[in-house]
Amino acid sequence: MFIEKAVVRSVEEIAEGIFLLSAHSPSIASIAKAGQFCNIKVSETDFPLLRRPFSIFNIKGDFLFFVFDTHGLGTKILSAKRKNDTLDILGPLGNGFDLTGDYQTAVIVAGGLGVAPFSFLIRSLQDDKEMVSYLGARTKKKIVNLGLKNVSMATDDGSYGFKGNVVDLLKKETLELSKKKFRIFACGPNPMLKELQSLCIKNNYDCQISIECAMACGFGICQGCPIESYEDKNYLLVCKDGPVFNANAVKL
Amino acid sequence: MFIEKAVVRSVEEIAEGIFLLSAHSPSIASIAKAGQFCNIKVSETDFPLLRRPFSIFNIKGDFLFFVFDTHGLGTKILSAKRKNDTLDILGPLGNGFDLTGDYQTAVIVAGGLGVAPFSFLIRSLQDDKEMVSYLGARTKKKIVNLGLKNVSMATDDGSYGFKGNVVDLLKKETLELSKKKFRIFACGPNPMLKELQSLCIKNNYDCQISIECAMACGFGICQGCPIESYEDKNYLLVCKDGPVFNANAVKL
Amino acid sequence: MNSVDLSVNVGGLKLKNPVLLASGTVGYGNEISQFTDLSKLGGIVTKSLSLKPRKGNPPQRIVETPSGMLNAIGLANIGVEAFLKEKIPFLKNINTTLICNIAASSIEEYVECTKILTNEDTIKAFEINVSCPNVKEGGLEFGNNVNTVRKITAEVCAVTDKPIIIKLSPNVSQISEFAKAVKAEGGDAVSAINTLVGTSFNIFTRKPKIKNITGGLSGPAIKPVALAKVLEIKRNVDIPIVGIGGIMNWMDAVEMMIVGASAVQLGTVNFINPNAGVEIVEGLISYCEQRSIKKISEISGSFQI
Amino acid sequence: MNSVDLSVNVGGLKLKNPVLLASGTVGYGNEISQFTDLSKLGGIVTKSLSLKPRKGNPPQRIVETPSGMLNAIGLANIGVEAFLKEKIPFLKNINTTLICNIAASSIEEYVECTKILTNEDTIKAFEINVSCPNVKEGGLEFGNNVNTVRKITAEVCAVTDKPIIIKLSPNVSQISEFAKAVKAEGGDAVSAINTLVGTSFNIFTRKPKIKNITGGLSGPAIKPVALAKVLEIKRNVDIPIVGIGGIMNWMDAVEMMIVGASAVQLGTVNFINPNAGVEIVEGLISYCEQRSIKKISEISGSFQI
Ligand SMILES: Cc1cc2nc3c(=O)[nH]c(=O)nc-3n(C[C@H](O)[C@H](O)[C@H](O)COP(=O)(O)OP(=O)(O)OC[C@H]3O[C@@H](n4cnc5c(N)ncnc54)[C@H](O)[C@@H]3O)c2cc1C
Ligand SMILES: Cc1cc2nc3c(=O)[nH]c(=O)nc-3n(C[C@H](O)[C@H](O)[C@H](O)COP(=O)(O)OP(=O)(O)OC[C@H]3O[C@@H](n4cnc5c(N)ncnc54)[C@H](O)[C@@H]3O)c2cc1C
Ligand SMILES: Cc1cc2nc3c(=O)[nH]c(=O)nc-3n(C[C@H](O)[C@H](O)[C@H](O)COP(=O)(O)O)c2cc1C
Ligand SMILES: Cc1cc2nc3c(=O)[nH]c(=O)nc-3n(C[C@H](O)[C@H](O)[C@H](O)COP(=O)(O)O)c2cc1C
Ligand code: FES
Ligand code: FES
Repeated sequence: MFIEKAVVRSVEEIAEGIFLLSAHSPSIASIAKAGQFCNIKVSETDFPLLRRPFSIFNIKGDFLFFVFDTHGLGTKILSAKRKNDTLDILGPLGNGFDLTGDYQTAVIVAGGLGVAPFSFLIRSLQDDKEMVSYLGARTKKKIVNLGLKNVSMATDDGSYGFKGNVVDLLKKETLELSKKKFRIFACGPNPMLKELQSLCIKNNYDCQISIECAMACGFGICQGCPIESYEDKNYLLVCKDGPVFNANAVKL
Repeated sequence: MFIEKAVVRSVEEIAEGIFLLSAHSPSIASIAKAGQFCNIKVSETDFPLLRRPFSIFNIKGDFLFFVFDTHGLGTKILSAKRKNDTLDILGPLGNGFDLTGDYQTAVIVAGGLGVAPFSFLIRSLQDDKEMVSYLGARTKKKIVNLGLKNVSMATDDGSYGFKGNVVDLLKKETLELSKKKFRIFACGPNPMLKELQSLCIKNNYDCQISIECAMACGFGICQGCPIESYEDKNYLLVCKDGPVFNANAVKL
Repeated sequence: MNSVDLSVNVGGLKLKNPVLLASGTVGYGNEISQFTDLSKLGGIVTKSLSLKPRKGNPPQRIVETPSGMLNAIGLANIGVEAFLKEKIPFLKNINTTLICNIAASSIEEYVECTKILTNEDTIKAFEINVSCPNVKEGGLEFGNNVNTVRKITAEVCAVTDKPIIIKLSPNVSQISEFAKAVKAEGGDAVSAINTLVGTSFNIFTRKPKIKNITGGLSGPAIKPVALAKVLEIKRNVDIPIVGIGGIMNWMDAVEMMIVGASAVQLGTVNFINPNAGVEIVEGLISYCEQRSIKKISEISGSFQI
Repeated sequence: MNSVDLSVNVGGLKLKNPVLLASGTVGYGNEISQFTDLSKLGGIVTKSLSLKPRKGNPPQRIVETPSGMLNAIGLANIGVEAFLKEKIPFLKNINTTLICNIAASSIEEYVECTKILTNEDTIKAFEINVSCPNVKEGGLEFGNNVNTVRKITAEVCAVTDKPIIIKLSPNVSQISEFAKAVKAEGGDAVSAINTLVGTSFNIFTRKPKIKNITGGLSGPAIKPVALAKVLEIKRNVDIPIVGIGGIMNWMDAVEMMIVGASAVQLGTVNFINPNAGVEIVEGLISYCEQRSIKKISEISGSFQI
């Protein structure tokens, strides 16, 4: 884990209000794993005060990539960064996806900017794995489909692909899927993850979910990011014990 | 008085850490007088919270000009503005210099960025006035001599012109000056103004000084900028009753 | 006509909308009227008035802090008499509700000021400032003592028929105890909060940046504290509350009303955006319209806990 | 070797320099040690420990506010026993002073915790948290009551020879009264301030952003309040003070010492810059060097009023 003063190489708007940022951050890039995140200081002043957590979208050589939606002030400031600005990045944080084990097919389920960790995940998967992706978005303009393979799409408003949410889309296809050993990797808004979770628990699917919640430190010192565990009577911490959990391990 | 969303045209570094900013601000430009100031919101967020006061350095057509020294966070942010950024400017504020009356020679005394109001003042003087200027700076690199005429220079470290402060320089020349009817217009750091003030009171010179002090509103509603008056038992307000005062009217 | 009824009633004081400008941040209305249309506001609260003029504290009186500012104006004001003579003529014509804020260094002085001012029709209510952190006498010596607040409330209420709003100090452990005392003595409403005591020093000279040493902290920095104090009062005492502290925009105003305020006051923001009040009124209208809220007063205290 | 003597003595507790990391913002030291060299600090204060493990409050526990943050962690901690077994082995080797912070829901529990922990040599002093705003029992019910603080101080001091620092609540009118009580009962120092009670609501759901409804406000927003509280104690009571609240950099640390602190603690800043402590130590050294200050302790309480 490092605190690295990274140099911004580019910031582009790749969909409505959604940006792709790349920054030269060799130390973090050299050790990061798919599913980990970084906690980024978006300004050089003490305002906004806290860092902002973002999944590592991808890594190419010494460069880190992030995709983000402009949400509030922090992401607005980030979207206004320019080439050669420095960015104070703390990472890599969290435990990432577990890619090891006995499965043939990696099933990616992403809601909205839940696609963020999967470009990197796909690159990290062994070549012998098959891959299918289910991608949901609110509407066509908000679709971010970067680096996914064998994609089926769902939009809430039906403006592209299946009309409805991505978990419903997945449900339609599980029969087909279940011919092979598969593992689901999922990321997206909480309501989507909840629905997916109950599907997986009911059917005993192997599933890893990446979770977002409010964070201050991002590395376990503030206790600000608890999540109820099914196994432990104490809370787990999303930043340190997650952000990736087995779908049956935590209460959403 | 207006709150105007001005569009930045240019920001240039004209001396070490000293910047000249121009902005399209037609409403304020159309009514401003020499010696007035504007209260500028340097960021689009609530941080830093307060506006920052700056003298109107000059006006050309619809454009306002400001010169400023990078002091703390606010001026740093201002120096990083780029063409077409918008700037929220409140002004023109204060009462400006009184140019009317019976004098032949305008004597300008400026310490450091105390030159700020004088470009505009010179343009506003009637053509029949003579002009001499005394300009002080800490060191050569910090000299900002924009638009002044008949300039004598003083630097604290002697790196340019007279070695010492600008009031001492002025004292050397008052004999020459006093052959004509003159009025002093002065602006600069408080210690300089104090010295000048006692010189003027002792010799009964006609002198107007422009004063800086901490301000919140800049237009008389917060009572944050009091200055002791020689005439009134109540405080005067620098923002509303000043920033220009007769040298014998206020206690520095 | 608006489709939203913005009017509110704060302890008998009728306001056309819930947005007021706070004492000490709007002077006596004349300067700020160059930048904003006061008639669009719910009302304005005058700078604290005392019986005799007060010169106020020596400079430096203000300093910026992270997302806030400290002030130690020291209740500089022209006094009740000059106020009536010099300021009322202008205030008669602003077409918004005028609330007079009174600060004093003795209970008698509070009473005396109220007695004199209550005869002036233009004044629709009084806000009694028992919580100025920047003066030696009166101020927090009063505002942090529940018995004094009790007494001031009772005596001031006795000499006027106009609504009395007591402006409470946040520098106490349990602000709701003070609100209870106000209610018990017949006060019509409370306003909360005044500023928090704070200071700031120059690390090179080692001197306080504010001549008075301490000042009152205001601005967005204190908004979470203000919200908690208003919520505490709302959950413990049945008295109308005017919410104050760190409001910068309509969202902050809505938040303050949700936790319990019947009306809000804007302070520090006036220095930065003197038209903020009018913008906030507009923001409240769209908030209500979008949510089909017919009467703005419905959102007061509508928190879901 | 430094040319500046950075060591300080806080009520008998010797520290190699005045920079401590505050309770609840450094866990038990292990995570933050990946980012900073703890041995360069004056010391660290553990997360508040209670007799039995505490699960803490349900999420959401934190929210950002202007120049600050609210937290309602609810004293989540592993309990005294697990602390001794699982955390002390690491803490033995960090080569900086270890201060144990204790929080409890009864006077007996404070005493019991202190009794157990005092046998552990690695622990050099205790900080008694009587001021957590986020728990039902204990917390402010204790910290805002001067008699309870008096009693806790007396009883805790009776069971240990190690220095006792009482961590005071800022949510009171006169913090110096509490410091006086601590001194009278034999407490060795006070630390100030803990967080201010605050809240924040979502204006669309009308629910509190923090599940616990209110939380504790920390960060730069509260620095002016923290400075004023430390100054108030310094001017009224002769007891060493550990200054806490909103310190982000060495200048803030110097300011806190000038108003009276013998040592300082860093809280929220650790979340943003976990190496801040070390940077602040370096900043203090240059500040002293440039001003030919031989001993850092000279600047404590050196304000010029
Ligand atoms: C592990 C993790 C990975 C994430 N990865 C991505 C990503 O790759 N792309 C992306 O667009 N977003 C991601 N998010 C969400 C992202 O952190 C928020 O969108 C961002 O913090 C919003 O900041 P803001 O200042 O723009 O919004 P504001 O609403 O102004 O932020 C106010 C506060 O709320 C917090 N906050 C707001 N929304 C969220 C949220 N959804 N999750 C956590 N905290 C929030 C902020 O961090 C800040 O403290 C991730 C969150 C987590 C926890
Ligand atoms: C009427 C008037 C005219 C001015 N004209 C100019 C000008 O033309 N060019 C120029 O460079 N400067 C001018 N100043 C000073 C300028 O306002 C300050 O340099 C600026 O506010 C510093 O802001 P900062 O955020 O960079 O510094 P910081 O030190 O970070 O500011 C912190 C706070 O202190 C206040 N402050 C700091 N220094 C001063 C100061 N010297 N005077 C008043 N307030 C201060 C700031 O406004 C802010 O509220 C003028 C001041 C006044 C009152
Ligand atoms: C410069 C200044 C002067 C003030 N003067 C008074 C006053 O005279 N009487 C009073 O009751 N409150 C006074 N206040 C307090 C405000 O009315 C208000 O309660 C406080 O600033 C919190 O609101 P804010 O955060 O919106 O500023 C003053 C505040 C400021 C900033
Ligand atoms: C997330 C968080 C958790 C905290 N937990 C504790 C605690 O367990 N015990 C305690 O005494 N103080 C606790 N505090 C208070 C801090 O120690 C400190 O007093 C306060 O945050 C003010 O300092 P700051 O502004 O530098 O953060 C906590 C603060 C934060 C932000
Ligand atoms: S964000 Fe601080 S512990 Fe998880
Ligand atoms: S700066 Fe507000 S009255 Fe002068």
